[in-house]
Amino acid sequence: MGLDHDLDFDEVDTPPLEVADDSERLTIDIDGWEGPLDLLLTLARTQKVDLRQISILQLVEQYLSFIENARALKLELAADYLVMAAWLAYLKSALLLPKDPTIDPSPEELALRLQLRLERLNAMRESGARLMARDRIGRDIFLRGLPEGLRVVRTTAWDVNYFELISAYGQIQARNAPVMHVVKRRAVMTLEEALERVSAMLGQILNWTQLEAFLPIGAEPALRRSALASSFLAMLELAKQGRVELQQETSFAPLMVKARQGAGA
Amino acid sequence: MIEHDPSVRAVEATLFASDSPMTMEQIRAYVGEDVDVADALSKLEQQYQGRGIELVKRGKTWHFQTAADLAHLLRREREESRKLSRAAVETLAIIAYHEPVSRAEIEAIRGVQISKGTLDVLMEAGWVRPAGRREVPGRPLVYATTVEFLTHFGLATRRDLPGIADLKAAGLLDPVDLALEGLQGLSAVESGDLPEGGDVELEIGDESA
Amino acid sequence: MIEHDPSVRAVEATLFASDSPMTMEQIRAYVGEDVDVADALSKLEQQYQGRGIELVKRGKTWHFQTAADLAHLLRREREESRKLSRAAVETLAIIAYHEPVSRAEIEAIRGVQISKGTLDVLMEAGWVRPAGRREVPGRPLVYATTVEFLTHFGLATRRDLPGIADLKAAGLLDPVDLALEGLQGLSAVESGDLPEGGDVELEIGDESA
Repeated sequence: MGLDHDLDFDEVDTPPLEVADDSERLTIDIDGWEGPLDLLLTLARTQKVDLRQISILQLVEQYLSFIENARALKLELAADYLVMAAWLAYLKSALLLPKDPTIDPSPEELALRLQLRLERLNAMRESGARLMARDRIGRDIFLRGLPEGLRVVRTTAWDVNYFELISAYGQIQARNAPVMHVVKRRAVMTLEEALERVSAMLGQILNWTQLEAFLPIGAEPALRRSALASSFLAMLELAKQGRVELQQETSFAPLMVKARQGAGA
Repeated sequence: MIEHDPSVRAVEATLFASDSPMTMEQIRAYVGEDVDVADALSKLEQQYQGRGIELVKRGKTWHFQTAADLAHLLRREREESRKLSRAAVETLAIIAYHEPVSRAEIEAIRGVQISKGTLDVLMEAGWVRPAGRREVPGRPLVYATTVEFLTHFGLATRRDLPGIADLKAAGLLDPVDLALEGLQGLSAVESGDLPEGGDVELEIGDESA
Repeated sequence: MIEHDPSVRAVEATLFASDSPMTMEQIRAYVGEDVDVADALSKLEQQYQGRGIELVKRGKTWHFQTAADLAHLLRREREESRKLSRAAVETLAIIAYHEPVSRAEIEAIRGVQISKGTLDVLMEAGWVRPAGRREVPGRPLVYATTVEFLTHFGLATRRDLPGIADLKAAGLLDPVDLALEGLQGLSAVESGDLPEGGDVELEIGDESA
């Protein structure tokens, strides 16, 4: 981490410090830096080319002395610079004091973190500069200014086969053919049919029998519904004629039918 | 690698990058006073002779352009297959069976109006052509099929088109919904129940008058 | 006058006429199947070596451009005056080298808030675009670079970013926490009691985002 404490400060030639040392000036421009990290990086770069070798302690002292100078000259120094200064002052004292294993995180780790951040910011700053220094299209390098352009002319191949052609004609003909409407017979059982059917069946039925037993077996639902209604009416008619007896225990209970003794036979 | 004349290179790059033809003065403003622009241009002109691009002088301005004999490369044709619309297929079929036939007649047979685009598509495809006018009031244009039409559908003559009786036998006179079912289930022919009356003749009136 | 190879001429004309870089397949679609495009391109590359214009391959696409050493002649003064601010350059670099990256992550690296204008300038230039959201609490928007960015800086892919491989190898593209863990993992055996999971962050500036 390069926390060597005895590097000679005076060897370090820093433009920012020159500004700071220039007591003739009434203001120190901290707007030249984009925040405390930027200032720290500038200070760090004056130490060594390789940020991995910088002395954090030395860096901290440079920052604090810079801020101290700047504060004396410019009272409204931005708050984040002062926050950083306070934090670095703490870091400095922690680094100088005998090691206390109970302090978590250790000052060494804090220092390492600061160093890592500076390395990362520096890497991006250098990458940005390298990016900008590239030969850029539209600035250094030019594409053809007046390209004729390439064109794709689309032609359509219509897709239709012989079968589609003649079947289309067939369908026109079919459309134009006169249409005969046939109304389909609905499956119904008329009252007359029901009367006939029920009368015929009554002879074989001696006990009370449910009305549904008189319906045709295996009929379609539509026919069955019609037969039920017709057969019911037929039963009522037969009851009126005195040929059958009807019985129902409650509403909607099965309707029971029985031939009247000696009536129809 | 050949060592190229710096003046020629400078003029070459300047003309290449410019978005409009340039006069010698305009070129000079870029390449500097100590370049002999006229000399560089004449060298360039020579160097590009016979290449895919050429240096061209028009009036007082210079520019690069694609060699004239390669212009055809810059226009690429791409054929796209597209399904002919139902209206177009029906219209084509009617023209084929009834030609020469007027637009009004086509509409009378189809039972619906046809849009202008439908006939245009068929003519663009090269299958249909205008075939004179009918000498009735209004002198409507009549349409007929072309040789390309016959070629496309593999027909020797229009007489090869199946007659109404053939269509009926093939189940092609089924009403549309049945025919569609038939295409799906291939059962239209067996299903029997075809409506009678396939022998109804088309009444084509002249409705254009 | 030299007789030029028709294949070379055709490829040359096509690339000159195109208003964007082309792949070999795209070129082939114009010049036809019977042209050996690869061979023509390598001949062209040779023929243009040292000229004011050069044939350049970037990734899979080819295009002509002015020679880099002529930049001083052609540089557009007006473009230069709209120089990017340092904040914008750094932000662009961070997005390019770390993408996709959120605003908070950019700010963590730079140690300051980025003003709204900075990202706007980069997006307006067409170099940066929003690239979805990160699925973490707050779902922050993340940013990435565009194809125009690569083109403008003459890069075929992001792998061509200057020094990106070295930065990656040195761990300089990893977040501080990750790098710290790595360093501690190496040295923990000797020093014994380094705290794990260093969640203490430097409070620098206002990282409210």
